[in-house]
Amino acid sequence: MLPRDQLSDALKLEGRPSLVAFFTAGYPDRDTFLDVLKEVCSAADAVEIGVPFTDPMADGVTVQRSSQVALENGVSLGWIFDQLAGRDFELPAPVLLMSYLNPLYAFGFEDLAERALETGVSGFIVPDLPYEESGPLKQALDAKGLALVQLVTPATPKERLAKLCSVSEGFVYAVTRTGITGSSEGLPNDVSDYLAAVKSASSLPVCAGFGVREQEQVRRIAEHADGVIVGSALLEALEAGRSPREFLESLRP
Amino acid sequence: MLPRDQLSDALKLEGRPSLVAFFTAGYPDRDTFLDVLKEVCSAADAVEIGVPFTDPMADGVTVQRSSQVALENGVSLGWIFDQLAGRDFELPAPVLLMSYLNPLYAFGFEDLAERALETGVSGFIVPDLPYEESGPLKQALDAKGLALVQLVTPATPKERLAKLCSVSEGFVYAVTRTGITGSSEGLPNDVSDYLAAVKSASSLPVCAGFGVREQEQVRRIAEHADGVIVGSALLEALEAGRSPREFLESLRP
Amino acid sequence: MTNEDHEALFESLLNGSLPDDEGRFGPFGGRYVPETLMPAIDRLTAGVHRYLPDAQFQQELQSELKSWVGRPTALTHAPRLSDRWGAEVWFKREDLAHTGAHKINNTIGQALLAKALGAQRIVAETGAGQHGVASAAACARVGLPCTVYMGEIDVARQAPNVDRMHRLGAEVVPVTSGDRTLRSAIDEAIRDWVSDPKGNYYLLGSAIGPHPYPYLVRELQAVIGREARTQLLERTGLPDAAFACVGGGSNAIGLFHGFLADRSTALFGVEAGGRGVELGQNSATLASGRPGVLHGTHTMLLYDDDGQIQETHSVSAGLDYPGVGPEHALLQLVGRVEYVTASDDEALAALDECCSLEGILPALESAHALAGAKQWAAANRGKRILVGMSGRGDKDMPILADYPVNRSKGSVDAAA
Amino acid sequence: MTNEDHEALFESLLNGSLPDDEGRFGPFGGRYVPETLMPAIDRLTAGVHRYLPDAQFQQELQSELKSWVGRPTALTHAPRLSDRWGAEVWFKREDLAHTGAHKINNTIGQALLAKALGAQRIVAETGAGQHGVASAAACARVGLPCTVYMGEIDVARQAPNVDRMHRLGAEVVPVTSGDRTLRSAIDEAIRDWVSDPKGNYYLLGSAIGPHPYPYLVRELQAVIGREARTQLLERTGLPDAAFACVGGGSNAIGLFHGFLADRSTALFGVEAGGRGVELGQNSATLASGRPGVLHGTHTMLLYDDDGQIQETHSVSAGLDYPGVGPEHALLQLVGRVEYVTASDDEALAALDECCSLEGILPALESAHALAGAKQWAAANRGKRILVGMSGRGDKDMPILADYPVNRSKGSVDAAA
Ligand SMILES: Cc1ncc(COP(=O)(O)O)c(C=O)c1O
Ligand SMILES: Cc1ncc(COP(=O)(O)O)c(C=O)c1O
Repeated sequence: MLPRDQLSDALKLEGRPSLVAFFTAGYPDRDTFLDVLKEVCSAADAVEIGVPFTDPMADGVTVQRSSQVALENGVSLGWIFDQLAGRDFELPAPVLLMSYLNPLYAFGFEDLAERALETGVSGFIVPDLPYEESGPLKQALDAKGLALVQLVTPATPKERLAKLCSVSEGFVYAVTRTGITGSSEGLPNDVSDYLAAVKSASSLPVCAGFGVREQEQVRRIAEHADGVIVGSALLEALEAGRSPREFLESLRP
Repeated sequence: MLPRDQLSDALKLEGRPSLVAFFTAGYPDRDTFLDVLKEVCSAADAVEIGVPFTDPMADGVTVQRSSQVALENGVSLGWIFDQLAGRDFELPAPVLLMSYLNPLYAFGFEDLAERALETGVSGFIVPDLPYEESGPLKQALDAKGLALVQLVTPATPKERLAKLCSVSEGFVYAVTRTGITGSSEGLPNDVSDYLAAVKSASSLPVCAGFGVREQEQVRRIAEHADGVIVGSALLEALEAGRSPREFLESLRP
Repeated sequence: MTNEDHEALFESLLNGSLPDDEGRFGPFGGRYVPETLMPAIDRLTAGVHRYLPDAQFQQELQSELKSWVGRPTALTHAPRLSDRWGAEVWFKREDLAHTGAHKINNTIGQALLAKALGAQRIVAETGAGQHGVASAAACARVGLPCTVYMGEIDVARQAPNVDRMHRLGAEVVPVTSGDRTLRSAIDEAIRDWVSDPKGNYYLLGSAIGPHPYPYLVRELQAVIGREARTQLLERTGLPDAAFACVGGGSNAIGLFHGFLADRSTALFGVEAGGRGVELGQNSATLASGRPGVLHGTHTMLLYDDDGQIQETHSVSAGLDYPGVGPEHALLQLVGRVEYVTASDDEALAALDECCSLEGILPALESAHALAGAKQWAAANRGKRILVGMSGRGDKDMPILADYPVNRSKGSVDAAA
Repeated sequence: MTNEDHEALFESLLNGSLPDDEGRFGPFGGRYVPETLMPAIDRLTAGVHRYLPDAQFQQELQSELKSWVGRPTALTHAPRLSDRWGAEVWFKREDLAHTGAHKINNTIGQALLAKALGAQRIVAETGAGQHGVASAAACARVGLPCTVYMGEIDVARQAPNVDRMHRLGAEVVPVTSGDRTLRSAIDEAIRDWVSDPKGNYYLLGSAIGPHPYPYLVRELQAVIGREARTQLLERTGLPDAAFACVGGGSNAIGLFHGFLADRSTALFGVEAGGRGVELGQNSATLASGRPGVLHGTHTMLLYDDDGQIQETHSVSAGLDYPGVGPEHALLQLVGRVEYVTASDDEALAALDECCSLEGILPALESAHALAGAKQWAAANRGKRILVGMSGRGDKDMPILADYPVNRSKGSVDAAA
């Protein structure tokens, strides 16, 4: 099975919402990266590893902070691949890389796909790469069966939503609100209608994220979507020294 | 004899240069004004009493300072007249008032001439009143026989020099250098030629001033002029607590 | 004087026979300077008569005005302020002229004249610093060294301009005598001038001082009113009223001269009302002064019963002067221009209103003209009003720091 | 790519087929934005195509440019600098435009567009503060509230502009993340924009960012080159070379566009050489960068081997940016424009030379264009040179305080 299909399979669960966990590689410490990964992998249904970038323009303060610390810790895309290659455990859940485009661009798309496949990465989420600009990266990833996940948002017009859902791979990332990651404003009132619309446009699993912090939110999202994505809240748990597994499990309804 | 003629008589001496002394009324102290006047009068051949003004634009730092202190001491033109009127001694030398125009203008030219005559003032020197603008004041002073002294300078063209010398009254004030009062740069090299030219244009006594501080300068000026005018140096002597008489006598060759 | 006398005087002004050869505007004007300066004044007067009408000089001047100063300056319609005031408001934008105020019209003209007259060095005074900056710039442009006298109080309150003068190569001398503002700076500049009347050229910054300065400066600033009139006629029509702030009076005389003959245009000079009507609390020379002699001219002044010049106050350094140009004294006397006042507070409020409604930050001086116009507009609905925007307010930022913007006046609420 | 490919690309640019529908200038450009912004970008693109060619919109824009901004700005001959350099030097005077730089051409255009598109609020970033001031002014003029993001380092080094923004009613938000200069301010402005892409209008200040900004900003700034060309033809003839400083590249693209088809005019973009050629010591993106993606566009960038954007340095805040407009990347690729650098020291020296010889205080950004022109003039005697004077230096006084004028360079000695 292609990595991208493994990914969608892992997220389409019967009876319970799937949980996608995001954390920034090498945050808070560089040395504990694999430990954290292992633990998160064991509690989540899929994991997004954040590649730090100097200009995370779609992210709120928590991800910005983690990104900056990771960079100061010497984390880079190459280092992440090396770590993944050198791990001594199986990954119980599929792993994606979440990265702004420039670090991927600098790495080179061919090399990127090659190395991702080698190290067990299933796909990519690139917040500053709308579908229209994704051609060259998508081509390289497709050649290796890797997913390029598309994002949709409440502002996405109907036709465009259909289009994005049809070209996404692995799953559809449904952003729950306009704005940046890490919001603490809760879910918008009309989130149900929105998720229902995404769901009906998509044959892939739909996972919803941006600002998910509580079990109650997970429950509401699960009424319409296949899974939830948790990022800033997980980083904050890590910062507070909480066990990531415990935190993630506390979210499951 | 008219006051202005008494003035010119007092300054045309045989055998020695005349000495015209300037000091600011009420400086350094208001209370000692008449004492200083009495002493200066006894050592000089004529006295210029400075009327303080807020904007002494033709004067150097010494006169500016004295003017400002006198104003702070409450000195005004009216006060000066009152002091002169109330004095209990004769004036052994003629007295002039040296004033910028605005205090005279504010007093009113008719009243000014009247009051000057009453209080024994022989004439006026007005540094910001060139001949062309002097009509109204001159008319009022003429009516009382009071002098309006004209100034000439090294920059004055020949024709104008002749004109100014012919309309001056009391004496001709020959400014020795371009610039403001109180200079310490000594006399210009060509002062002799200049004074000779003024002298030959004038039937009145010629007194030279601006920056005269030493006996040696007095000697040089006396070769061509009838007298010297000493101002800033006298003020500085007063500031230093020296006797004005002693200082003035030290200047006489 | 009778009404007919006034009318006759005004006619003489209109037909160019004033100032006369003695530099008189009727009872005002003249040349009250130390004898040492008389030859220099005569040379300058001859130079003015020789060069101002000279075709080549004018060509050079016009070329500098156009290509270096940036003339013609814009005429701006102010739609949102118009709505607010119930009027049709137009600005003549001297704030867009090089160095940020009308002062440059005068300094480049005089710098060219100084060069033609063979001067070796320029001496200038400054209050708000605008004339100092404009002098420094013009001197650099024509290649003459420049020394600027500035009262130490003004040095402090107009710091950005001091730095600009330095950068433009001028020497700035802080004046610590007298009232340590514009008036003392003029005293000091004159002292410097007197020290070498032949080599020095005194570049006076307003329509004040001995003849021929009030005439010379007026002629150099008249371009403001000339342009404004042409521009208004092209775009709308003659104004019902025109407003300019009056310190020494150069921007005002320059603006007014374009409209003197247009009797249908009421002219208003706005003086600094400062903190109130008491002597020392304002700089409202024409509104509350009396005739006297200062800095070489017979004009309206603020002085006490002993003839001592009064310290003045205005939040705006460029208006903080106890005298005024003699031509304004005449225009007041004959009734052609009405002189009113705007207080510090009124000027500050007008400044903020102009910022938030029109996106233009006026100089504090110019804000007085705005405030005067606003008062008048309130009593005269629906009129066409021209306001002389004599300069920009960048230089005033240090002072404005003491007067924070009232946020509720911002553009959001303002739209309501 | 072959030379023919380059020539074909350049022809497409000349005949208006670039940027294409995807916002590509050949290999550069595009729209690399979060999905949340795509509908806003589409609406903006439609708005640009609807309003920019619209007669009524253009009439309104031209009227604001003429009467509020003060266009056309002057073309100034610089005779003393010409003598010194052995060249015929001309300045295009954007420093005379309202608020003191070319930035206003863009902000008033975009503010009118935002209004036409029904935006409720304007968000902008700023580096030197000029774009912030110009945004604040334009927003006040059209009556929209304005929030400006500014790196806290820039807030400190361009303090006068911060005060001006406040006064003009804008909210200024100091950015403490990232490199705390222009780049982080853009990140932050985008974050704000994303929060309400429909109500917010992002008023980007240079020819950078996602399509349609590089096109929109270029169209709004092209007035610079258009005017300069007409003015030069009226007064002398086409220049042999034209110089403009390049930060994001808006004033440069605006100037260059007037002359792209004039092959006899060599075009030079001058980047900030800062303290030296090492990564981090300059902001010379085109001179030493490589292709990459930042702030929504594929262009030349300064980044390390991991793809991380580099901190940059320039004494001039407005050039202190690691990217550049995609159209410049194309113009470099096809060889129509040559991109050179001027160091901090060269720019400072050029600034002082311009002050003391021409009485014009340029912005530190513009001083880079001067320095580039000076270098070229030294190797090419007797040529006609146009320099884009993108802004005035008043805003730079706090920085210049660290670099006292070398008195011996003043106008006196300079004349020798
Ligand atoms: C902007 C501005 N307006 C007005 C004035 C007042 O001068 P005047 O009355 O001569 O126009 C000044 C003086 O500095 C000024 O800077
Ligand atoms: C005066 C001036 N020139 C140039 C620039 C650089 O911007 P751009 O390269 O977009 O013209 C700036 C930016 O703030 C500026 O203020």
